[in-house]
Amino acid sequence: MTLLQSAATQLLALSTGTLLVTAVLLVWRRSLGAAWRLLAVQGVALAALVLAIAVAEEDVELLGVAAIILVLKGVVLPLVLARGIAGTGVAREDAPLLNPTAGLVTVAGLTTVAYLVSRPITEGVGGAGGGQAGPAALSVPVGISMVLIGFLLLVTRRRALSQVVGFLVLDNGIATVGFLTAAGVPFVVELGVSFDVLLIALILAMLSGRMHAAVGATSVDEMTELRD
Amino acid sequence: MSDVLAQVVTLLVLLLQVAVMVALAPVVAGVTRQVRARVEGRAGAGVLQPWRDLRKLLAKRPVHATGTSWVTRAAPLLLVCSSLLVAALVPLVAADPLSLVPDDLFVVISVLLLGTVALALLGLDAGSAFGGMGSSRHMMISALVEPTVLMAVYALSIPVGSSTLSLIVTDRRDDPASIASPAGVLAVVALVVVVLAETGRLPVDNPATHLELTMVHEAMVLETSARDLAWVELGSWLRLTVLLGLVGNLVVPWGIATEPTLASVPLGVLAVVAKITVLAAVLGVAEVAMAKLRLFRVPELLAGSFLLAFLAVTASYLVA
Amino acid sequence: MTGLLVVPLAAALILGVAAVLPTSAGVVRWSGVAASAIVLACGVGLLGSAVPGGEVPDLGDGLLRADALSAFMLAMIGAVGVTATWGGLAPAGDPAVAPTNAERRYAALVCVFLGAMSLAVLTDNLGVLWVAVEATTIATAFLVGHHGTRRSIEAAWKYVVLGSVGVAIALLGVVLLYAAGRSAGEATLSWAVLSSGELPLDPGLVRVAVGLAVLGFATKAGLAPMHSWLPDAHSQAPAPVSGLMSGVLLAVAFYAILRVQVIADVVLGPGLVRGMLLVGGLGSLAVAAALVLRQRDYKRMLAYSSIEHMGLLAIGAAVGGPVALAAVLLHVLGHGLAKASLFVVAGRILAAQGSTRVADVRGLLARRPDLAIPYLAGMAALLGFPPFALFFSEVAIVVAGWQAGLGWAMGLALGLLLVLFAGLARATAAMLLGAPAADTAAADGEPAHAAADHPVDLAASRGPGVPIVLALAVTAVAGLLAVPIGTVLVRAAAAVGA
Amino acid sequence: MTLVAGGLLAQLVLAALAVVLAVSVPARRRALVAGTACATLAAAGAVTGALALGGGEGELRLTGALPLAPLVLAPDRLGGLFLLLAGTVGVLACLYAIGYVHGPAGSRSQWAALAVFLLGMQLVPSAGDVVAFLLAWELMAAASTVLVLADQARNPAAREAALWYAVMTHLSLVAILAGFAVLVGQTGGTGYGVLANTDPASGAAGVAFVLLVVGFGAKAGLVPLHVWLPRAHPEAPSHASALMSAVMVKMGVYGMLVVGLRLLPGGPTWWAVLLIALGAGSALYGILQASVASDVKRLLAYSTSENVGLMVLALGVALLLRGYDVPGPASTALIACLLLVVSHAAFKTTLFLGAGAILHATGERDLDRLGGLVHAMPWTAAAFGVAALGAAALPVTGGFAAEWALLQSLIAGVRPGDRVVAVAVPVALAVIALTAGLALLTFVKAYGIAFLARPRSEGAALAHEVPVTMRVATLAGAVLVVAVGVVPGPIATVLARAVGIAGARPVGLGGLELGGVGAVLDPVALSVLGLLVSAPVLVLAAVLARRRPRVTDVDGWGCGQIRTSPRMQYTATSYAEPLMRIFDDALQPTRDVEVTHVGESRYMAASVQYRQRVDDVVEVRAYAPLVAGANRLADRARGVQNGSIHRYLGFAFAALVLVLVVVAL
Repeated sequence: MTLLQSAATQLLALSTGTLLVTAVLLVWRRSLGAAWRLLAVQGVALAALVLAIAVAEEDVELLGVAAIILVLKGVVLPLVLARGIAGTGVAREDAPLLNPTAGLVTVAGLTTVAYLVSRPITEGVGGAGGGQAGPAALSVPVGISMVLIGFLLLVTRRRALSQVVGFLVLDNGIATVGFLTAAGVPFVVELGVSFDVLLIALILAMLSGRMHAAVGATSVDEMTELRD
Repeated sequence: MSDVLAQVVTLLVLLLQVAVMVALAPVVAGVTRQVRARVEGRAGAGVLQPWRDLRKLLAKRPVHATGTSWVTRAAPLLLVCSSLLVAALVPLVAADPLSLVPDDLFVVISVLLLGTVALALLGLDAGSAFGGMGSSRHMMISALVEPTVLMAVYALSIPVGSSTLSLIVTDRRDDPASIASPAGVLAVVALVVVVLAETGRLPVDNPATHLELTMVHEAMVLETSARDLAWVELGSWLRLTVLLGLVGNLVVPWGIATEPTLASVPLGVLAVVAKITVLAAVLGVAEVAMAKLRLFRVPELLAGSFLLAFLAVTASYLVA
Repeated sequence: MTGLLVVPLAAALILGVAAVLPTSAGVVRWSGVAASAIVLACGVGLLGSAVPGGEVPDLGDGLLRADALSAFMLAMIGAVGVTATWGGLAPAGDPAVAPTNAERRYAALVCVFLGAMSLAVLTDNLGVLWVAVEATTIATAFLVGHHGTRRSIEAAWKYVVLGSVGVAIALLGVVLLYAAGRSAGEATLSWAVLSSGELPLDPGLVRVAVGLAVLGFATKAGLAPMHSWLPDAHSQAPAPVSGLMSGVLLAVAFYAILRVQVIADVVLGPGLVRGMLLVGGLGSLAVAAALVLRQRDYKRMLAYSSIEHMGLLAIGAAVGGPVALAAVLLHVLGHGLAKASLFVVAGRILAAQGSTRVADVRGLLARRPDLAIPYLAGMAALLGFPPFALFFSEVAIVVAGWQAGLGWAMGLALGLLLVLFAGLARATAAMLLGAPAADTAAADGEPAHAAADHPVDLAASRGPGVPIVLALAVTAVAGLLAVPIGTVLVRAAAAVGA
Repeated sequence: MTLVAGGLLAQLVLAALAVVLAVSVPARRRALVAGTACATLAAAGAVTGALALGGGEGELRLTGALPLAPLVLAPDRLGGLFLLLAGTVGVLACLYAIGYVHGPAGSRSQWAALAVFLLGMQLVPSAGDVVAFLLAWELMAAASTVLVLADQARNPAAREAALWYAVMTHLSLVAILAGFAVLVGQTGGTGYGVLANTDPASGAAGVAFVLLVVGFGAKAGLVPLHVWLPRAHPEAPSHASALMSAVMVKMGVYGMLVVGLRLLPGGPTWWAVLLIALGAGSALYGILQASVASDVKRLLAYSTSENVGLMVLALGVALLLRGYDVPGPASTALIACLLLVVSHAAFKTTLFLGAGAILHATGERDLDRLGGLVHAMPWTAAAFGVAALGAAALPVTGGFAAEWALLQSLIAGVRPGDRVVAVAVPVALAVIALTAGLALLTFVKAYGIAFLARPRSEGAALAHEVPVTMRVATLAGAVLVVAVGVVPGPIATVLARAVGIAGARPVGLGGLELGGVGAVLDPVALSVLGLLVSAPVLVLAAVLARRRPRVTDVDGWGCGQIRTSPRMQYTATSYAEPLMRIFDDALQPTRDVEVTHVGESRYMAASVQYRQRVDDVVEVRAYAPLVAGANRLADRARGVQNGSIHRYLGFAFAALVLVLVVVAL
């Protein structure tokens, strides 16, 4: 086990930790300003994770992926979000359906669920010649819990943009799982996925802008005209 | 060849039977009235009065209300014809039916109903209020009578396993126990009730009433006159006579001729005439003792008789 | 033959680009129709080539691959596309006037949509399939929000959030499948390889992956409980888009489920997916039944009927086996065509009435037979009256279900179908029947306000009738044709292991 | 290609032709052209049916798009019988329609629907497998719904009726489909031949039987599934009502016959008991409602419910007695069932066509506003009268022969000692008896009030005899009614062969001898005897008629007062009043009396208004709550889709967590 390898393992642990922490913080913090910064941090951490795996796997293609991720999730998406926030001028997520305390407790619950349900995944990956998926596979629960936490944000936040945040966290979670289990999907697919995510984020930001401009609605609760 | 001959003889006996019944029918009406009169302390018009009435009616010119149709002309004839056919179908003188026209009780009943329907339509045709009233009541009663009749028939035919009257009668004659058996008794009682209802006697209908609102049979024939009325009356009397004869033969099945011989047929005639006359007298006496039921109490009476018939059926299941 | 794999994508792309470039009004108007027609042609061509045992056209080792099922779906996309786009043509404006940007964007997005759908059915790579399905979310998001009214924005928001989240779950599933393949020794997303049964895939992992993938694609397929976006999106989108979404998008998402199901059947056996599909299918039927019974809005009613039919498809897929799967595919075709025509007609009714409320539409049969009769025919098709194809497919699914020992589910489904029938019949009768006289205001309690955001536009209420007639005619005869439909169905069903 | 196969093919072609003509021919000639085309289609059906009934073989196969067994059209003898019925009634109805249709009933869609309807009804008994059967069944249902809607634009009742009908008929389809599916699941085939391999004793067979009985019962109008019948029959154009009531409803009976005799023979006793109970219930309830109905077509509809009840009851008795192997009475009951089918087809057709003629001539359907039509429309009066006799089961009509056979089977079907029979048979007999009595009253009322006495409304007073095609069709129907009654022997023999049993043979001049129970009915001989004994009376009457002509045109007896107005006559409502009182609890009429007094006086009434309405108790008590409950549930369910994206996301989230837990643990 070379030095580089062990460093990679360290980095992997560090980045996964950061990912989870940022996700939790996102549930805790209400300020949208904080939200996009945390999202940026999460993006960087994800990039770091990819880097670590790239090193561990000695996979050059992954380095490119890492770069893309750094740019996309670490910079572009947070900026899109920031612009959206500036556009609507709404700085705070006030009165989410779940207050932070309850939210954090729920997160704890979700994380345990994540750990429970990831067993087959870790076993499945670690089992048959998954190579040094060992440490990576073991941290799969982080990805799963990010997915769940992202979903939680989507369900509980009233502001249009905080729902976007939730969606991005969820997506980061999926990416995390992807890299931890399989060192990412094939490059072409990765490109497509990233492109789609970018577009979705843009559309959501644009729609929330329109929502604000045309309807004057900043909270999705005001959008209940379509009903039975 | 010989059985064709037998059929012809049977036919002749049947025609004789019909003739006897026609001759007897007005007398039966007369007997009941006379007995009533006597019991009530009146002199009475004599048993032949109905015959005189018929002759008088036949001599008159019929009068019809405006807007009446062919029904008014045809119905009386249809009624009397149906009664005649019934008189031919029921085993009264001889229990020896034609092979093609067995004296099937269902057929008998349906022919009777044909007459009933004719009468009901006759009541409606003139378009007067009373005719409709009588017709409606009449149909209501026969609608409720029918189940009882069929039930009674059913009870009577279970021992024989057939609805052929002559078989039933002979069977009862050959084994008198069945007459006294609970099933037999119940069935006959039920049958008597429906005979009274069907022929419009007390306590269901009062043939002697002159108050329109209490009428059933009379109300239907209010618009009928002259020979039409004669046919109607004859027809109704004929029904009464025949049904009384049937009851007589069911209760006292002796004397009826089983094969058409010169010895048995006259005996059969005498027997049935005797039975009918006795029953007519009994009926007369009974009617003095009874009062007419309110129209809407009639269903209760019929329901009662239906119950009897039903019990008869179940009883016959138990004994069989 | 492999050329046919590229043509639809290229055509859609070119036409889409052409629409946004400053081209003539004609190009903009007809681009969608042309794209669908090309897709249809390619689909038919591929079907012709898809002989049993013959080699499957393949390009870029599995990037593009068309077995009989793909070909069938491609043809279906084309047919429904033609119906929706052609039938939905706006009344021809003055060719001199250059089309507005909105019109150009609309045309381009329709082409993109068709291209993405074609890609989804033509690729063998589950990742690409996912990307294509997600791409349709993007395209349709703009189309749903096309009107730019408050309602359409709301619908678009719900659609994008719910849709993309759901599909994201599917991505997780796909990723895990990839992981399974990788740890089994071959890092691939090729459906052909994964479903071949040659890889020693880890059952536990595949179980999780399949569960998530089915759940995710079920969102796009509009199966309960992930269906919530559907009524809003369908009722707010322009009529042709509603038709495309209901007839094509749902079907393609369902196609994805079918593909995943095969992998699951190979690795795990039918249990898991069958259970999920049964729950989803019966749930969809229940939701549709409950909400159709008292539905006041006919576009939403059609949307719920789509949920109903997707539920039926799910049940059919759960039953499995050659009969049920062939029936499912026939149902996909019949439902797509009928529903597309109905949405187009509904769009015209909306243009004529200025309201989507059932109560505002009265005596249509007497006033506008040109709208009422196709609507009635389409409804008859959806309600499963013979000779329409849906009659045969429903009968076959139920019968096959009982043979597969799922009698309880079939009984339940039939009961719900009866309720749905009552609801749909009641609403349809209320719309079509009655006196031509304007007794509407008197007839219904609420004042018949023509909803403000729907201007009455009689010109737009008269559109081409040919596509509708064609679509319904095909639906009517499809169930009776052993050749070619029957053979095609059997081959396509065989492609997914039946 | 055998004759039968050719006939089947011909029907398909002719149906297509008829539809094309109906759509293409201009309104002026449409009735004649389309009507003729439809009549030809029906005639082809009748011929094919006769061939199949005579034992002709032949089948058409069609392979559909789905990998199921091919659709088979191959009528057996029983199917041939019903095909013959459908065709014959169809010819009469089409002939009638040529003169009858006017206004919306003569539109393109109506004629096209009539053609499809005929085809559907003729294919149902021809079908040889499940899918073909269901296909024809649905064609029949869809087309008949269109026919019910003929007058929808002007008449809200027609819309409501059509909706009820559509839903109930779909219920029937769903139940039948489920029932067949169970059998297919058992045997693995869709052909009747294969389905017959089911073991009747198995539980699945029981489920299938119940489902099928429900499905066919809903179509046959068995209580409590009859609610569509009294709504749809009055609203449809009369030729359509005739077809629906005389043929379409019978297809339900046909289905039960197929199930009971061909697919699941020898089922357990409770099947028979179920049929008997259903039949008895329908017969009683139907005739009760009919006896108090005053809308003539509603009356006829309920009477249909009654007659179908009797048929099902007869079938039940047959199955029951088979179970106790008393072959004679069992086969007699079966023959009675088929005789009922045939005779009912004849007289109900005539009655509905007659009712249509009344409607055509007077614009009235309400008996309370009719009267005196016998003068204006003697032909219709005669035909209606004969058919009414048939409906009242009086000699010498088919109705009588059928009921007589049924009673004979019950009389002979006595099995002392067996409890089921000991209860079922007497009860069945009692029901039949009461039904017969009420039917008598009902049809005396219908005929007497409509045709006799004096007109009760303007329309009735201005009535006129109807066009010749209508008259011909109606009279032809009446002739059939009598024919079945006069020569029951040969007919019953053919019917018995149609279900492959012995037990009936002709005797004398068209008489019927039921070998199984040793009973003879020879209507011809009966009539001859009747004429013979009544000859003197008739002669005397004739003589007197010449000697003493009648005096007419005097006022009727008005209780002493001279002027009597038609309004003083009994109406249908008052005619049934005594019955209404007796069966008050069963019918539960809603009455309300409004008395307006003179000034302050509490004793002097200026006017008294009395209203009485009889609703269908079953509908009010069973269906109304059901519908209300469903609507309430649906309204509550709207909350699921309340527009809040949080709730929607919540559903998705819950689903995700659930799936994760399920797949991972």
